[in-house]
Amino acid sequence: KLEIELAQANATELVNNLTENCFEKCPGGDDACIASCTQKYMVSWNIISQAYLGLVQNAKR
Amino acid sequence: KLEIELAQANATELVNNLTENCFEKCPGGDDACIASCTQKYMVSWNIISQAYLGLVQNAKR
Amino acid sequence: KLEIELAQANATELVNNLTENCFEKCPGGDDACIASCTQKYMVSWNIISQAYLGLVQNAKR
Amino acid sequence: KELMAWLETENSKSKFQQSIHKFNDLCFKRCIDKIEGPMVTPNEEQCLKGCLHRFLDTNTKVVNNLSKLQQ
Amino acid sequence: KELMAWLETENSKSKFQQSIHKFNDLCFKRCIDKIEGPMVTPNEEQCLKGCLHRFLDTNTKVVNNLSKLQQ
Amino acid sequence: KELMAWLETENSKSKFQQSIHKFNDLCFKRCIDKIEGPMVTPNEEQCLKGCLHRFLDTNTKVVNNLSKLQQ
Repeated sequence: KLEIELAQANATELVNNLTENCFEKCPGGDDACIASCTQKYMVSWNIISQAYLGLVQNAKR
Repeated sequence: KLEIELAQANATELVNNLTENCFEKCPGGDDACIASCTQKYMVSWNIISQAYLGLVQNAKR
Repeated sequence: KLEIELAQANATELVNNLTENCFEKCPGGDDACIASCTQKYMVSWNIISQAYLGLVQNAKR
Repeated sequence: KELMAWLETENSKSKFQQSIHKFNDLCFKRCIDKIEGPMVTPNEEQCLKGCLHRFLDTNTKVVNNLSKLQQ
Repeated sequence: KELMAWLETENSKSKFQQSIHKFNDLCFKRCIDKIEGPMVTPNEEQCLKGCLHRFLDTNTKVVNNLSKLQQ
Repeated sequence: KELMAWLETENSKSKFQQSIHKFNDLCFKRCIDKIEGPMVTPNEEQCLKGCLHRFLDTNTKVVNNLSKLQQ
């Protein structure tokens, strides 16, 4: 149950951050922009996530 | 007692947001500006609150 | 143990705020700038802290 | 049991108010440029409502896009 | 009993420090423009104190205005 | 005992994800200027990685400076 709560908190934070950033980057509010913004945000998430994981593992060695 | 705590948390958040916004909007810090800012913020609160309530109720139908 | 936790929370918040502010103020990221920024932030902390303490004590009289 | 129901109501009231705090803070910053008097002008009111709608609309679209990406 | 008193002291110390964190973050951002050396200049010091005073003053006025509006 | 180990793993996973949320929010704001399509350009990718490195580097330097100041 805790696992679900943690995953939920994580998803809520992701949706909040995505909404705020795409609200800023797509002032027109059109579908295409928000779709691109969502995808770019998730790609950026993967880039940052991989890079950070690499750095943390490097530091442990 | 919980009810009081919730109301208190709510009031604290309102005062914090009001202070930060009126600090920004009234760089001179004069009484008249801060009084107008407080009133505008509360009117804005009512507008947003009514509009959001309307949308939530619409979505439930 | 609670004392340690409180001190830790305090130190974490200080390091977070310092990092964010010096990240902004030192876009080049060079050592000298970050060292100066850290020192200025701590001096500023003391100025604000003393001034606030003075005001709180004045208000109590 | 009644306590639980009351707690749930309070909790959802509290969440509702938290959302209003957030929306009002965001939209007040964007729509109220200068404090020239205590009245909210019709333009400002329209801007506030538009800001809320666009924010909620962005939120819905983002959630839909995310669930498409997950498939 | 002593524990409760200690907890209360710790709690108010912690709240005081939380406030300092917030004020310093706000006023450092506004008053320290460039990092040209490790010293806080007299102008910057005056700006920091002014920023704190104006913030606390705004806070007091806002609370007073709110209680007038509620009547 | 196993529960405690699981809780610790979950907790550190959660902290790791919290950090990613924070770094991504910060660096997306700085590096992604316009949304012209769904692709992250090579320039943007480089900017994102640079932003993360500089932030973590600033964090390390700040901690070192603080411990020097404390002596």
